[in-house]
Amino acid sequence: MTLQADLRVARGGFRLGAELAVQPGEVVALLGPNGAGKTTALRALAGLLPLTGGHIRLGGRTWDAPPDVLVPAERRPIGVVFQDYLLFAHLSALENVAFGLRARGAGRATARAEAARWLDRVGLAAHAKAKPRTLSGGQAQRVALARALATSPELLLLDEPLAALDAATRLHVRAELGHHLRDYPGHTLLVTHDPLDAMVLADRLVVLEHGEVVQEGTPTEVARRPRTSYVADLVGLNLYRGTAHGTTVSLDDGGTLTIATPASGPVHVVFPPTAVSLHPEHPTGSPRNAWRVTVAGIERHAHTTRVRLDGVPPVLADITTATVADLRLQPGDELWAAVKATETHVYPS
Amino acid sequence: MTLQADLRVARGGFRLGAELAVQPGEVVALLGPNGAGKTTALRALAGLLPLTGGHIRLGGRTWDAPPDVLVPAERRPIGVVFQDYLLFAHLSALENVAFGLRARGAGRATARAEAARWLDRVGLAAHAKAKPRTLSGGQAQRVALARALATSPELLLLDEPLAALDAATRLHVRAELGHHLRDYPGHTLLVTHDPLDAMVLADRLVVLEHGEVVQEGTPTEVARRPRTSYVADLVGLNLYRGTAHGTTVSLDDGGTLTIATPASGPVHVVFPPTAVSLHPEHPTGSPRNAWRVTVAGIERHAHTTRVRLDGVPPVLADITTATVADLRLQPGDELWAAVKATETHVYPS
Amino acid sequence: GADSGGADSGGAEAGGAVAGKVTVFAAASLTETFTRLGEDFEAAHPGVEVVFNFGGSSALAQQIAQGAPADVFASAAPANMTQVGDAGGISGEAVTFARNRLEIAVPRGNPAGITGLADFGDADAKIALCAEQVPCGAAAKRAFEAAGVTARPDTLEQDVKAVLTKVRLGEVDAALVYRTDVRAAGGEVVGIEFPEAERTVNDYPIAPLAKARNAAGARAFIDHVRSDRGRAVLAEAGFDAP
Amino acid sequence: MTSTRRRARGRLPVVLVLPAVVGLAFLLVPLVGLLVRAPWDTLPEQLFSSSVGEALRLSLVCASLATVVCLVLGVPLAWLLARGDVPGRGVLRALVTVPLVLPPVVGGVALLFVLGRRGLVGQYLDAWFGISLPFTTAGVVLAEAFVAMPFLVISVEGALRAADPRYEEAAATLGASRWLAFRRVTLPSILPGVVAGTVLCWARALGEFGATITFAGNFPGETTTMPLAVYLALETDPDAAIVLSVVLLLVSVGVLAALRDRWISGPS
Amino acid sequence: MTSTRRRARGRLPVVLVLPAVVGLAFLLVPLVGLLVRAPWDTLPEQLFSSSVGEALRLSLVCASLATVVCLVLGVPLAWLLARGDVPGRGVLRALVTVPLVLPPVVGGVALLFVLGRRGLVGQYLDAWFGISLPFTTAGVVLAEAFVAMPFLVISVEGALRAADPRYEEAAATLGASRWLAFRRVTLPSILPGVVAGTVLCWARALGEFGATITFAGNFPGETTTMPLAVYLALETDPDAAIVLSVVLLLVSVGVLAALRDRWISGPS
Ligand SMILES: Nc1ncnc2c1ncn2[C@@H]1O[C@H](COP(=O)(O)OP(=O)(O)OP(=O)(O)O)[C@@H](O)[C@H]1O
Ligand SMILES: Nc1ncnc2c1ncn2[C@@H]1O[C@H](COP(=O)(O)OP(=O)(O)OP(=O)(O)O)[C@@H](O)[C@H]1O
Ligand SMILES: [Mg+2]
Ligand SMILES: [Mg+2]
Repeated sequence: MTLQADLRVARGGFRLGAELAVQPGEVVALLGPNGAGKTTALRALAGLLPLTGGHIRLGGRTWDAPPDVLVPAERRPIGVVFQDYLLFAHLSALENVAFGLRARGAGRATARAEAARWLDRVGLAAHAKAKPRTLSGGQAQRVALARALATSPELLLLDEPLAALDAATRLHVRAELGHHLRDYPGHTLLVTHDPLDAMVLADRLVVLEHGEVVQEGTPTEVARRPRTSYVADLVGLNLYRGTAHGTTVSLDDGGTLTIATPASGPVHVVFPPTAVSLHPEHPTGSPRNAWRVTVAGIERHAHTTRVRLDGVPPVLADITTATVADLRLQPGDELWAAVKATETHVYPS
Repeated sequence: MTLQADLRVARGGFRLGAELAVQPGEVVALLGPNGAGKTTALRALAGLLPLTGGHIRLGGRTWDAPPDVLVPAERRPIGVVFQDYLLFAHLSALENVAFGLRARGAGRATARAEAARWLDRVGLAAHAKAKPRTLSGGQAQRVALARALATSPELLLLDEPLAALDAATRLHVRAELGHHLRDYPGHTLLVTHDPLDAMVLADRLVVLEHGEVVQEGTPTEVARRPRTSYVADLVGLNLYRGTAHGTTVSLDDGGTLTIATPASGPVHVVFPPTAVSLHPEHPTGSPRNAWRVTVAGIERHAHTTRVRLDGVPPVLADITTATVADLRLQPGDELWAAVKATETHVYPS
Repeated sequence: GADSGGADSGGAEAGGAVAGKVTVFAAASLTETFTRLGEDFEAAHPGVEVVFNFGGSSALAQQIAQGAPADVFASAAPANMTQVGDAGGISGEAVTFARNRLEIAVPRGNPAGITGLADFGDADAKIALCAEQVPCGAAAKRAFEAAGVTARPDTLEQDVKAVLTKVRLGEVDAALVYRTDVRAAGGEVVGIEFPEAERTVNDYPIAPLAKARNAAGARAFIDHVRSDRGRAVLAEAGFDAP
Repeated sequence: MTSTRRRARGRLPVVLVLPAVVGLAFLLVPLVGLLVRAPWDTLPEQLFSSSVGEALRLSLVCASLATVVCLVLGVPLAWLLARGDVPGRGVLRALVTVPLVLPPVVGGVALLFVLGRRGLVGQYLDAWFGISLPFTTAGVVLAEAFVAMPFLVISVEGALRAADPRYEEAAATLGASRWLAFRRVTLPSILPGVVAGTVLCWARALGEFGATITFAGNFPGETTTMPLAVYLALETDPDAAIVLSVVLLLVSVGVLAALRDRWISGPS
Repeated sequence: MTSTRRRARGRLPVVLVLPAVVGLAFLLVPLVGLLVRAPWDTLPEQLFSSSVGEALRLSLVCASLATVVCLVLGVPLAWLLARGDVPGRGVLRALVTVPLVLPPVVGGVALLFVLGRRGLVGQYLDAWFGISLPFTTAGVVLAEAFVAMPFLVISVEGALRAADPRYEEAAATLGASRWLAFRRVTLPSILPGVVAGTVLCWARALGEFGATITFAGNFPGETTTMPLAVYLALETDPDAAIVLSVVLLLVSVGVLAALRDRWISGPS
């Protein structure tokens, strides 16, 4: 009972062409920049957008295979959380959640009781009678989540289910969702922008860019070996593509890096921002890589500060707040960035 | 020209009562859990919801002071990004952005040129002619952002402006927004759930819970001295409230902690999850605090793993992936948690 | 019971066979008179119910052609009766039971000082006439031809009541309407007789219908209309005897 | 909660208020004219005459039944025109408006052609079931429904087109058939449009005259509705006709004012 | 793009399609009856007679002008009823439907009471400006507008109530006055409702008979519109009347089918 999908959709000027497979019980996160086609893929799986090519199969059943087969959305055992919720404005939160159960044949009382349980699980028992317009953004999304989960679908499609939640609720709902997804025997496809959500909740990541799959793998694999700058940004790594000759890599966009393990041919080089140290003068110690950079931006986080540096190559550095104070960092300052060769990670591209 | 607001609004069963002051050029982030009243406060400032008490003043002008004064929204020099965008469906992205300029009297050509510049800044020059329905969620939000910024308002109100953006775009738009906000002489109020957005963009944080301000201060202050568990969660700290007698604090919810600097009376104790070490047996070394805990949940992040632990008190621990493998951590495992007294931070509550 | 005479006893004779419901399709201009005659008829024939369907003569003719359940048709114009007759809709002959003639109608006070048909050629006066397609319009045309006047109407109404409304409200200075209409309008409209009215007489035919469910009742009602009592009621409303 | 001076959304713009007031005056001043000229002394007499009461009752009953018929047939029709993938929708949509353009008397004639005792369909109804619709109260309902239905269909179709179809999609992903989605999601969300259409439909049915008198005739107690009574009164006593119209007006305004506020405030 | 067998949203539900088809039949079969019974051989003769052409032209012109009047006055009125904080909205809303319920002939009388030569307002128009509306083409336009405006107002009001007012709020925060917000944000978003109302209004004006003949009279070339011509033809030659009706129908269906598709496909 694997979900096998070869999604080909043309939509205006945009073309999606992506193959996806989801095992029972598996949670696949679909990541990608805005406009990559994540929602489009999700709509095709939900049956809201007929494929123009390819197929969708779950186990022995074909859901979509142009030009012959098309199972309509209401006859696919799915649950969807939409990016903008789409709660029914005239129904209360409870009735929204009960809707799917009723539509699938549950009695009124059963459906309401089950819906109440679900609202409780997402922490909204107190708002059962509220109309969606009187709910705050985050409350609305939790109702949408409960509504999709309540019908125990075989394929769960989540379009950024946690985006509007506050930090505390997010932790809570993420844990709750993770809990449910672990126990859940069905297939889950989760669209998200938040690397944390993806890492925490998903067994496998599929990264989509411009309608195509650019990388796939377990969260650890993807985190360790990003293949595009989007993925590198996502997992918070510095990523470069270049050509290796022994321990020297000439980067495609200029600059060279020294690496620890010899390699040859086209490679990716990554290292975390924490591996970058900053110095007012050319550093003299162990780091094998040192180059001139200019401060482009400073972002203070709670416990560290991230500095964006222009140079050849450009780089992100995470340093302590104390260091920022020591160096009196200002945008425009000229500095030296240093990275130990042993901190770099290299893999063929 | 300070924005002085004493916001009192009754809305259904919900009551907002919050005082806010924003200096020119200052960016204040309004944080709070779902349903805390952030959007309500923002609507009152925008003039979309008349106050039932209190007042709103900007410089010498009174915008709202029941029962006498109420300046309507269209005559307040404001810019608003709504939580669900509210882009005009029949206008193209460019026309959406040009709308405010036209409404404030700019000529057609000027407005369009200026709007095109703004679209370009948010990276959507290529979608200028697209109708909102054909934009992806994140693209739509960027148009909304450009639309609000384009009129150079005196008071900028942002309701989760970055929530739907993907990681790379978010970085880009956040930096862009930060850049604009720094140069921007007006007053900015930013509603967000993302502590990072708040820390990076805001000069001051105001935390709202149940319609009331529970904490206020610079990001660093708030991050170091959270006053509620919501804020602690937000900044990723373990927070406890208790009563200190010398270096011992009896926690209100059970358990005791040993602290480094003697104190007395009601205090807050905080320490970061990275300060927590986990041990299969009672640790014997330096840590002054050690207690039995049970693994409640494990979240793998890119480079660390966060473990939720039940115990007296419950605690969050960030440990390396290697440690997880060493300890073969599973939910339900019993362990010892240890925290060095010197890692705790104590302040009066 | 106050009536006496041959016609009435003839009615009583037929009354023995009369029972049930008699459905009468009658021109709208007969509303008042026929309603009264119907009440009389019911009083004279206990157990009999007269049901009226008042409407435009042409609409009634259409309805009869489409199989409407009517026993009697009383038309305001011979043409509509002929239409029904040609389609085989009437049993026997239609008879004329009343006549009407045109009169000049002017608003109270006669603001334009209308005296005769000649004033209808005055371009300044507001004039309303019936359209030529309807009987009162055809009659008016005959009158003008006889008088040698070229009328300059401002409006050609679809029925005489519409003309009358405009006179009552003072929208027009003069119009040609039936005498019965002037009579019905009370003091709000003043009627002026004119010599050519002789040429404008319009016959009202009545006939029992071929598909009548109550043929005896139909006969009896027609007899009642043509009785002295019937004539008296019609005369009171301004109709001429045939 | 707030004093009337405090409006959340600025002053009403003159460019809108001026034509609105002119429009209102245009609609209402003629009624004022009617009220001024109506011979009020005859009102009580008219009002309590049994024939007027009968006509009024019949009018209200027939208009309401016709409205029910229109709702049952018209709302699905509107949905089909707005959402169904039927070929030639543009022409169908235009055809639906035809009974609007047809002079009502001709509409009545057309109904007679079809449903009359000798009509295309009516002859079989008569022969097989002994049902004859013209000149009965049912005929009145049919004639009114025929004339009034387009109003409902077009209003509801407009509302459906303005509604966001993604809510129906959301319902589909929850397992709702199109019928369920229509009933529980679409219909409630377009309720204001349906109410508007229903009001138009009912009002039009209540005022219907030409098709009714042609198709159903003018039999007191059976098919004589208020407009027909007004027509007859115009023949005999024009002042009475005005009083009757005023009665019809007052009743309909009363009914609409009472009902609409309940309908509208109820679900929203 | 996809073959017709592949529908994104399942089969059309019988519960909706069945009544929809019955409703369609109910509206269309009488027209078929008309077409079947129409004496087609006289059609060309009628069609090319100058008086018919004149009446048809006059009908189209007057109905279109009346629709413009209704749009200009009625859309703001609908907005006032839906959004303005005017007291007594419920009653106002019901009053606006009154011209619907009023038998058209009485409506014409009411107009005469007000705008006639001796009317409340008309006497001054006549005395001061020498303007006399009855018996003129302008009178036809007014009478049609009076009868047709409620259709527009009620449809548009329904659409306004269904529209999300938060978009107007968004416009306000961008500095748009209520008028600008109405014009540039609200109006485009309720366009389907406005189109529906316009169609109803135009069609009603085109078919208007009673108020027109009462207020404006019947003079060929000046006030004789098609419905008046049809009515008079019914008196002498019912067959000709049917042919005229069919002509009116075909023209209106043609105009509506052509226009609506353009209006609707344009902005959405
Ligand atoms: N109805 C439509 N017509 C034409 N193009 C569309 C339509 N809907 C989406 N698109 C285009 O398809 C592309 C993919 O959109 P999609 O909504 O799938 O992106 P996404 O990956 O979900 O982005 P986001 O993270 O911002 O939600 C975008 O470029 C968008 O402009
Ligand atoms: N129109 C309304 N009528 C009644 N209650 C409302 C209305 N709108 C919001 N509320 C209530 O007011 C409270 C505050 O809502 P608000 O939208 O201000 O929250 P928020 O802080 O913006 O939350 P979120 O982060 O989820 O957007 C909530 O409890 C909500 O249920
Ligand atoms: Mg998306
Ligand atoms: Mg909010």
